[in-house]
Amino acid sequence: MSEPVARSPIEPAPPVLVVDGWEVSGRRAQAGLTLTDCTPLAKLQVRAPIGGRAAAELAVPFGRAVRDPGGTLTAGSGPGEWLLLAAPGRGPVLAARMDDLAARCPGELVTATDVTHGRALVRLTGPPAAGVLAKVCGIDITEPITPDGAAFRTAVAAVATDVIRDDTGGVPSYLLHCERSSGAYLFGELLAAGGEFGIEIDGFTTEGT
Amino acid sequence: MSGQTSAMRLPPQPGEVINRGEPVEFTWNGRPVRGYAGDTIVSALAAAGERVFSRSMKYHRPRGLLSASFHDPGCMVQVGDEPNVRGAHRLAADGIVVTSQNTWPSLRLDAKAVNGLAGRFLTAGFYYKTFMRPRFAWPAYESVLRRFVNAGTVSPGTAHLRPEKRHAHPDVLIAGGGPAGMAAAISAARAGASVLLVEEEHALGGHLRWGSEADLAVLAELTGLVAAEPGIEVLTDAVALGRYDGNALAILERRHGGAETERLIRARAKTLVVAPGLIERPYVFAGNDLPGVMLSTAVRRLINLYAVKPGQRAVVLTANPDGDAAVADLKRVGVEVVRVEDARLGGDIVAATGRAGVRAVQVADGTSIACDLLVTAVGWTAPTSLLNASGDRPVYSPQAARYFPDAARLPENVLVTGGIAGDGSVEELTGHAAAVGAEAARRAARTAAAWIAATPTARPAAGTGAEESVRPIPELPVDAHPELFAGRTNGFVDFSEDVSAKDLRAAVAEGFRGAELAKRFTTATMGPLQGKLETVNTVAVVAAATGATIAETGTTTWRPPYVPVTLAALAGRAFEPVRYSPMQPWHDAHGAVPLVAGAWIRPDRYGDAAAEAANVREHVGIIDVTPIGKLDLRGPDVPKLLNLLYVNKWSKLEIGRVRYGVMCAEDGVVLDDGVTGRLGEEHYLMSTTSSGAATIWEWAENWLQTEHPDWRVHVTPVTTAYASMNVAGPQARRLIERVTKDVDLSNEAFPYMHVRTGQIAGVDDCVLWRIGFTGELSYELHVPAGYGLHVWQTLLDQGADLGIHAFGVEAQRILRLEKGHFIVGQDTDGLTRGFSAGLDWAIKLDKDDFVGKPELAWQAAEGSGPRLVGLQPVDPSVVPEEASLIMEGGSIVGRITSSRMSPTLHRSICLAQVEARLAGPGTEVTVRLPDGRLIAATVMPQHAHVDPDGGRMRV
Amino acid sequence: MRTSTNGHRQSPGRSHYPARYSAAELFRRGLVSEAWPPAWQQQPMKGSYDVVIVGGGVHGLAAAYYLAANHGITDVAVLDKGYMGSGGSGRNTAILRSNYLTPEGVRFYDRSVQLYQRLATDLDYNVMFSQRGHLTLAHSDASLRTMRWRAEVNKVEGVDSEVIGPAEIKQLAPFLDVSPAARYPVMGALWHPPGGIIRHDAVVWGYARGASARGVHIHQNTEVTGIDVAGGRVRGVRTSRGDIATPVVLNATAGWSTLISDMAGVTMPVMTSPLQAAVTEPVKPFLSTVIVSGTLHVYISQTDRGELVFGASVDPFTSYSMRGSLEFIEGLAGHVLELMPALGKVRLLRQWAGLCDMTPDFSPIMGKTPVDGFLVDVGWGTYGFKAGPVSGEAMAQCIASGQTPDIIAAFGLERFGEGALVGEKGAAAVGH
Amino acid sequence: MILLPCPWCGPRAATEFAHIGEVSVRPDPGSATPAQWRGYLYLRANPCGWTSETWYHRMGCRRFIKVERHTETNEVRSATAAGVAEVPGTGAGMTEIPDATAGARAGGAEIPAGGPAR
Repeated sequence: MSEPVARSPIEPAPPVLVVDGWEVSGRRAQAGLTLTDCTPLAKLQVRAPIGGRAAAELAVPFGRAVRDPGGTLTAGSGPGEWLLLAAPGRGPVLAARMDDLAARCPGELVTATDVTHGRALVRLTGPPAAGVLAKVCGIDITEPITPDGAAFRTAVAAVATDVIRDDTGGVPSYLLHCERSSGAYLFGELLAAGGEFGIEIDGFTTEGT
Repeated sequence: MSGQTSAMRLPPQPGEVINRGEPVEFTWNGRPVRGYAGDTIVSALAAAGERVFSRSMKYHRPRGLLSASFHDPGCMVQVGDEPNVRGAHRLAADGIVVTSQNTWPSLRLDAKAVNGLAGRFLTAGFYYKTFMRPRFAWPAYESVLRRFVNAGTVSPGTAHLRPEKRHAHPDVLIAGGGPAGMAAAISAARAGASVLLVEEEHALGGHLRWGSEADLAVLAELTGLVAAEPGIEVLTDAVALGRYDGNALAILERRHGGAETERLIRARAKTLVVAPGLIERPYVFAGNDLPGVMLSTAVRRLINLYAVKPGQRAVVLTANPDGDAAVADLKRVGVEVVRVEDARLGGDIVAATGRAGVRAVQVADGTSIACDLLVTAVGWTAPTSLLNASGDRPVYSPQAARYFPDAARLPENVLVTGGIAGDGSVEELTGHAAAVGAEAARRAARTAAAWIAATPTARPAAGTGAEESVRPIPELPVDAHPELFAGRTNGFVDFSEDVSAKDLRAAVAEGFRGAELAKRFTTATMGPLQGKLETVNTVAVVAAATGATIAETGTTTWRPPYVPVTLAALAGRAFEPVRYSPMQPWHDAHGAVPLVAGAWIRPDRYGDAAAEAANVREHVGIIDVTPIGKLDLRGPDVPKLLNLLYVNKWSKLEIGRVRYGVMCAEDGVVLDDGVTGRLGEEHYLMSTTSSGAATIWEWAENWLQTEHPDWRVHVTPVTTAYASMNVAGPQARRLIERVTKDVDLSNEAFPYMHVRTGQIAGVDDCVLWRIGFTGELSYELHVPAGYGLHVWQTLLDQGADLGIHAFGVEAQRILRLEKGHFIVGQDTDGLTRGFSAGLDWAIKLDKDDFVGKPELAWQAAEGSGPRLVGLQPVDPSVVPEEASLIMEGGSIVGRITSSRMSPTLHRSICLAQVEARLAGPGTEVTVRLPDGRLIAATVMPQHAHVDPDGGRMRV
Repeated sequence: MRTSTNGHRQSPGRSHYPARYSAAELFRRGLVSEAWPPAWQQQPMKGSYDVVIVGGGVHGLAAAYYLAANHGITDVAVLDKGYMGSGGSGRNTAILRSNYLTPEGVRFYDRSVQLYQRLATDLDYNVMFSQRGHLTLAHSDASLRTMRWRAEVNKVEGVDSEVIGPAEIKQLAPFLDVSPAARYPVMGALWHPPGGIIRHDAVVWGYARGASARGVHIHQNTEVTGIDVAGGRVRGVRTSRGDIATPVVLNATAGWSTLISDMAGVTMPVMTSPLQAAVTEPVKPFLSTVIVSGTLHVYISQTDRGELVFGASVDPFTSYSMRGSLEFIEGLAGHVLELMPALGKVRLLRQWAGLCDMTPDFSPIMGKTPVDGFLVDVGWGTYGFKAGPVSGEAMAQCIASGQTPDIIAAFGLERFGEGALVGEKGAAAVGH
Repeated sequence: MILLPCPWCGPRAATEFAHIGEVSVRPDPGSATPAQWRGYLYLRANPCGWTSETWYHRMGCRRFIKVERHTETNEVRSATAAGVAEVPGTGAGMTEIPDATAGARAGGAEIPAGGPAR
């Protein structure tokens, strides 16, 4: 039997590499607007009572996303719902941390579900990123409504998608997170929408995730 | 006509928009025509001396330029495969192929023009009064009528266009880029608003563009100021199609990326400013549709924008300064103005005569004057479309002879300015507009603040001070204007539909005594101009005929879209999400025939479905069942939820067990089914049907959030977190043993209807369910989705010597029918309550509560409804098609819900719904096949045709 | 005198048309320039009528016409708050068919098609019924199965319907994309030759003219503001133009039917939602059949004027708004192009909305109510226009005889209390 | 493009939501008569005016919310969270204007047993 290799729903653009047990694209884009399949990142969905103690300890309100010093991005993805994103393979560590949190909050139902394999995740980066999103999403992608650190769920190309504004070095950047089986479709729609802005696929690396 | 360009082309004009350094050439009915960049198709043709561009709908009368704008009924042409192009708006371009519409054999010699002679018989609505006898003759009449359709043609070869849309969120959206719209935009932008300024013409400026040198100077200044404001986005050749609830506006960009490709912008405006200006109204008199009869704005556009001389000898009817300006323009470019009839002084036009164009005009004093151009300037129509959609009901002013918005009815987020709001000098209009723009910005800021405060992603507004006070908006003067609608002779009210004033009066006389009824009867305003030129004249003629005032008669509603819009622009990319399983690359590579199941694309079969099914019974098969709905359930109150949603009992499900369950809706109708397994103390995994996955998730959330918010349960959809595959057949255990670690697969350790977790093919955290939809020994494997393809391939590799083959949905349907498992929505329908589906064994009426319990209790007591039964035709070779009816005499007493030829039994097998009295085992029923033959079939003791005792699943 | 199909002798409700319509008369009047007389009379409103019908659409006017023509009951007033046909009758997409799913539905709508077939001659008014055939596309095996179910029930009831395959579909409608590569591939269709389109306004006007000629009063711009009920029975109606005493009120409204029934104290299982429609600019005729796709929520026909008329399913929430929505025309256009990709350059000209009273089982509510003398002909969802003639005929018979005719027995209000819903719910989809 | 003021997410296009229907009260399934139960299943107030109804924010927060909407203008005057005492944080859209009339008539209405005679 061969070694298991994990695959994203989005077919990697050649050259194909294996990074952290995942098949990924090794392409390096030069364009000012890029789209990267970040599906290998560990993804954890956490649920806890609205306004409870666990919610207070998580310390990220619904609608905002915060990156901790360890690099884990915690997004308040819904009322009583959080999405944790971290480097590939970190899922069990995050889950253990959530188990600890649950233990500290007796009487509260705090659960964590590893959705690494259940969701697709892509990153759209570049100054025209908002212009791309405006073609596939009805939310006002302007500074006062969705500044850096905004987290919201809405329809993107008719797919329910968590959108997290996570600028990189002052350049607008958005993480888009959807249910796995629609990932290839969403990726294709973003590429199409980015066409007029010269979008290019950029391969996945573990740095800066 | 030859390819010459110059017949009517004037020397350079101060405001001309043509680029004489850039000639363009296209064909018109096969002949070459030259114009300049900036020309419209029709201005280029007019410059070349052409006057007739189409034939009218009913009488095939020659038609020429009337308004020289988008809204010109006589200038509809075919461009390539595009029908109904507005030739007086569409820019001329190199190489386009332009043809006239509705003409045969040619534009000049149109055979159907003989209809004109029959005009006295073809009165409005004549077709309602004839052709009804004999009854069977109508199709013949109809086919003749259809030949008279006045329109362009569609081509089956036109590609499927998918122009992309975009969303916009302007603070202030300004519909109309004339002087008022520009002034409003500048002022709103200076107040800090983001502005989207939308102009229908090819450039900003409105009437200033074809105005005097002074107008051009104002235009230049405003254009510069607009360009200097970074907060203003300008769209030209774009139009607000409609205003919808929530102040949402559909904006159509007609040109994009240098091409004639329409695309849509969905704009959510915090404030809408309506500044569309006014549309010049035609006058109704005999001969008013002859080529050479033009509106004053048309001649001014031709002269000043396109440097085209509209005629040689002109008569002008003027009732306003714009008519006077047209006279001045005509004189300036050397048109002989032989008569000016001033309506303010009692002047009038009685009739125009001619055949292919105006030859003479009879004026008020009875004189007949030879001319080739008749210009009318008799007043204005307010295009109130966006206001109608905002709930406004415009009010008629007899003094100004036009409609005005009813300011009291306008919602807070809609403002008006420009000609639609009043008259006045350019300074007065731009002053009004500037005040409107500032007020629009203020209201938008207030809305923005409220939205920011309500949105959790938003950055809290930085210490806004006291709210700005309301900006006063000055009143615009309203100029007196004579009421001129229909003159003393009969002429066309609706040019597109060939409806005359006489037709409208006849309609009123026949009882159609209101604008709406008369409109419907005559079809006035129903054509491609959507009433822009015709509505007010229609109302005026109906008012006169009924003896009511225009105000009493009201107006017709302007329905969106404001201008016709291509289906491609509306559709856009038409987002249609599709879903694939992780194993799709394998399916593609192995010839899977796709099955479209909602958003999912699944393998229906790879080859012969019956052989795939037989292989499962004989050896082992594997099917991709990823779309099966899967919900991860956590929390101490999960059993309460399961007991509520399912009709059967769940309190005592042990860890490691799975159980089949059925859900009904509150009306007792079967909703969904599936199995739920208990993975841990407070951890369950529920499966649903593929099509029910989203529904059941919402169903569970609905009960939890609205009825039982105190229950501690978390429901997480994990349908695609797992790649799901079912390995079924006598060799299934041998295969699974080869790839599984740490799970004892023996029948004793892991019996039927149990669940285990473990490692498969080197992949951790896999879930194994021992269940049997196919009726065979089978394991349903749920594998972390990223490894789905790996596990699938490994199973096929490791099972090669065991005879493994992949099977598709069709083989699964055969297998499950052999086993007698029903499919919700196929064997049940929208009225099938639990007991009708044969769920007597599952429904536990002794539970305190579950969804649909009362209806099921009453069904149990009454014994009502049909019953689902296993059924076998007496002749084993006949497979009655699904939906074949079961008959008793002439009455329908049931139907076949599923049927197949069983590869295992080599006979036809069915599930059927029959009336309860016929459901007893051994009952013989009569099935009516689609071809009408009647066959006998026998009701079976149970649903299962193969292995009714279930021995094969339990080995 | 002739016998109506319901077995009732036609009473002396003869017409007194001021002018018969025919080609010869059209020609004569054209020659001598003689105007046509009014198609109907404007009568003063009386203080009492034997029957008051609320709603001057095809249902109300047909009921009035058949009351007069079949039963000799002519002391009838038809009230409409707007102009005649201003509600659903003038806002539907004028598609007729009888290929329903249940035997009771098929019989009922088949009777309607029969009446429509002879309506032009019955009413002396060309309603332009064009029986060009009706295709309901199936994009999945489940919907194909439902098509076959409908076809089988239709055949048993003697209605012409059959399931056909993509090749035959392509012949009937060459612009359809029937390739397997389509996003929603066409797997087959229910072909129903008797289906077609009609001129909806003409039906309204024809009935109005026929009713008026038999003595019925039609009061437009007359809004009902209340219904007087005493001792469990109807006594009269109050209107914006005065009160009317009457023992019989028929609620034949659509959209506002719950509001009218509320006035009589009758609560109904009805939810009102807009149904939107749109029409394109004309193009030369290329489509001769009616095309319906339940999966894509769209139906398409081309009028004799060349316009494409589009409809869809009702809006996804309750509302009395008739303003129309952007997402409707966007979705509609997308779905039309999925079916006929070459129509991208055709322009949509106008959109509008009507109101539909949706019942839980996609079937109407007809007949008597717990209030004596208050009858309903409501809950017509998206299929009211198709049923105009048969509903008028049946409600007239119900009023005249005091008995519920068999043909509408399945559609009584009581079925909801009995949990005996009509089986059209069995295959609920877009129903055109 | 109606804008629904989701108490959680802020104003969003109505197309992101599923309309669940008029707020209704579920009778006690143990004691409900057929008339009561079928009234709950089928009868609706269906007012032309203000109504109280449930929407589900399918594309957003996935919460069920209670909305006061005018069925003719589609204007929304309040939207509140279902099953939660209050929305922490923004307090968005929490203004609730009680309206005793909307939805009251159908609430608990019964279908007349047997209906009229045929």
